[in-house]
Amino acid sequence: MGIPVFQVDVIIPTQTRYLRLIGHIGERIANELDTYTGDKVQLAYDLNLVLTEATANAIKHAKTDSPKETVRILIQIEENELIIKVFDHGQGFDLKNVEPLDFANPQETGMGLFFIKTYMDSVRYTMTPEVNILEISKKLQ
Amino acid sequence: MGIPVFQVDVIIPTQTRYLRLIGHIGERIANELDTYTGDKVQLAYDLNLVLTEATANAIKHAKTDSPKETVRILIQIEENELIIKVFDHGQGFDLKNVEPLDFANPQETGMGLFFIKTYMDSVRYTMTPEVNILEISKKLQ
Amino acid sequence: MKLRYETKQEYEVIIIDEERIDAHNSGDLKEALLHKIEQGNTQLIVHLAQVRFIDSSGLGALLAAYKKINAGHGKLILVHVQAQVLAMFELTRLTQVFDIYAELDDVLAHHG
Amino acid sequence: MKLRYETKQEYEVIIIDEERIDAHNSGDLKEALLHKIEQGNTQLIVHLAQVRFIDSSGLGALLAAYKKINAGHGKLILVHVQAQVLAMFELTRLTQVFDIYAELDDVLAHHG
Ligand SMILES: Nc1ncnc2c1ncn2[C@@H]1O[C@H](COP(=O)(O)OP(=O)(O)O)[C@@H](O)[C@H]1O
Ligand SMILES: Nc1ncnc2c1ncn2[C@@H]1O[C@H](COP(=O)(O)OP(=O)(O)O)[C@@H](O)[C@H]1O
Repeated sequence: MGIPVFQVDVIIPTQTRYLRLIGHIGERIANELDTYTGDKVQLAYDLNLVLTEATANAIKHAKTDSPKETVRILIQIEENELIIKVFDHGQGFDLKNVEPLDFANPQETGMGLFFIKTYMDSVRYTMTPEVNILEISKKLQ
Repeated sequence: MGIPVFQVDVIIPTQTRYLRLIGHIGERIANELDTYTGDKVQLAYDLNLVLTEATANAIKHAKTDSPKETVRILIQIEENELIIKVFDHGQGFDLKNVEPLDFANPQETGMGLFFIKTYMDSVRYTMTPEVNILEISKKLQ
Repeated sequence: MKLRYETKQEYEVIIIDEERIDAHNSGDLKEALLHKIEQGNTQLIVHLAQVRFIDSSGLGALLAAYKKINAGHGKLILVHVQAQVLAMFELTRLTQVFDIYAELDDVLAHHG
Repeated sequence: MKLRYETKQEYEVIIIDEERIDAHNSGDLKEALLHKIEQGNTQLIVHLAQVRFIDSSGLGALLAAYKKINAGHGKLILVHVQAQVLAMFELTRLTQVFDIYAELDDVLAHHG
């Protein structure tokens, strides 16, 4: 665990209309990552995308569509690492069972986790009786 | 207490460079407030300003300038109300003792709380041994 | 989803008037494109100049339309794809699926 | 804080090349304006076309410069103030303190 610098913790209803808020927050956070030596405009796009994909999945697989059902998105920035945790209350899944993209035979679905894995450095999904957590991280140097 | 719709909870170091992140989050939140019947472009500006002023005060009056010292900004959106809570660890102050603006004799300081009071519906400051809370709210209809 | 339609030569042009395509509006996009195909249009151009951001569901919507129109030997062409959006087509190798042109005029000159 | 300087007739024009003035950069702005006054400039124009947002510390920085230049019988003029920024000058009645013009040319025509 590194030194925490700042964090943004968002709770939204399980409604896709909030995806753009989450994505925009990701873009804005990228602007503040002064230790990142790569292309910050690209990082802003990537964080927008990764947060959008991860949150969309949590919304899609939420247990109920009750207006009280929520998704929590926690973005933690440490000195050398950015960590995103998305908490869902759905049936969960096993990351190992997710099929890789079949480039020769493109499908309309299954690209979300591919983008997350491509743009970030590590992805982990943990299931507990109370909540499932998708944890994504990216080194910031 | 109304029905919570969504919330954004941010923790930043006591550094003014994070003010624009906080302000931008406020602008973005305004875009999602569909129950608000007023001018949303203006609301975006006002939330940007109010969050910037409240956070700047919490940073300015923080107890230490240790890099570990933080300010927490909690933005809660309920069906009919927006509530901002800014937590500081400074010496605190009494809202009643803050002088109103002297329009005839303008001063370089003291405009922050004036803007907060003008753009929002209620302002309260609570001191406890652990933390002080500036709580600001605005009706959303 | 804000869409505008124009007819140019044999092409039906669908102009996407949104900065962002994500799971909130990609369903609308897919429906609108499939509807155009069901109406008998076989030469569609999707104009993406406004689109700064697209997610996987947006790519999926375009792909669904491509598959349907391709099955009927029609064409789905993309124009004015912004750099960061194009990078996502490249990453998923959807650049090999779609005909992508810089400008509407390039399509009209080429196919016209 | 990104600032640019131009000389126009008897005026020293300070162009603020930032979208946002807040407590993070208002100290720099104040220092730069006071420095110009200390250098002997008595006719300052602050050009705010880029500024979409200003907070109380930004207003304070401009007011500090105004007070200093006014004490020496100089002038501080604001041009190209965006609507939402102008609303803050109005609310604090700082519109009664500053000379505010729409365009640089209006100042030059008026005072020139
Ligand atoms: N939060 C989640 N809860 C349950 N299943 C999930 C979740 N996220 C992803 N999955 C599973 O992983 C698969 C691949 O996800 P993804 O790559 O995002 O593509 P898509 O959502 O388009 O199918 C999904 O089809 C689903 O089975
Ligand atoms: N978080 C805070 N902690 C301690 N004092 C505060 C805080 N916020 C405001 N104040 C007090 O209220 C006064 C007025 O604040 P404000 O209107 O924001 O203007 P300014 O910060 O420019 O003085 C400050 O000068 C300060 O004494």
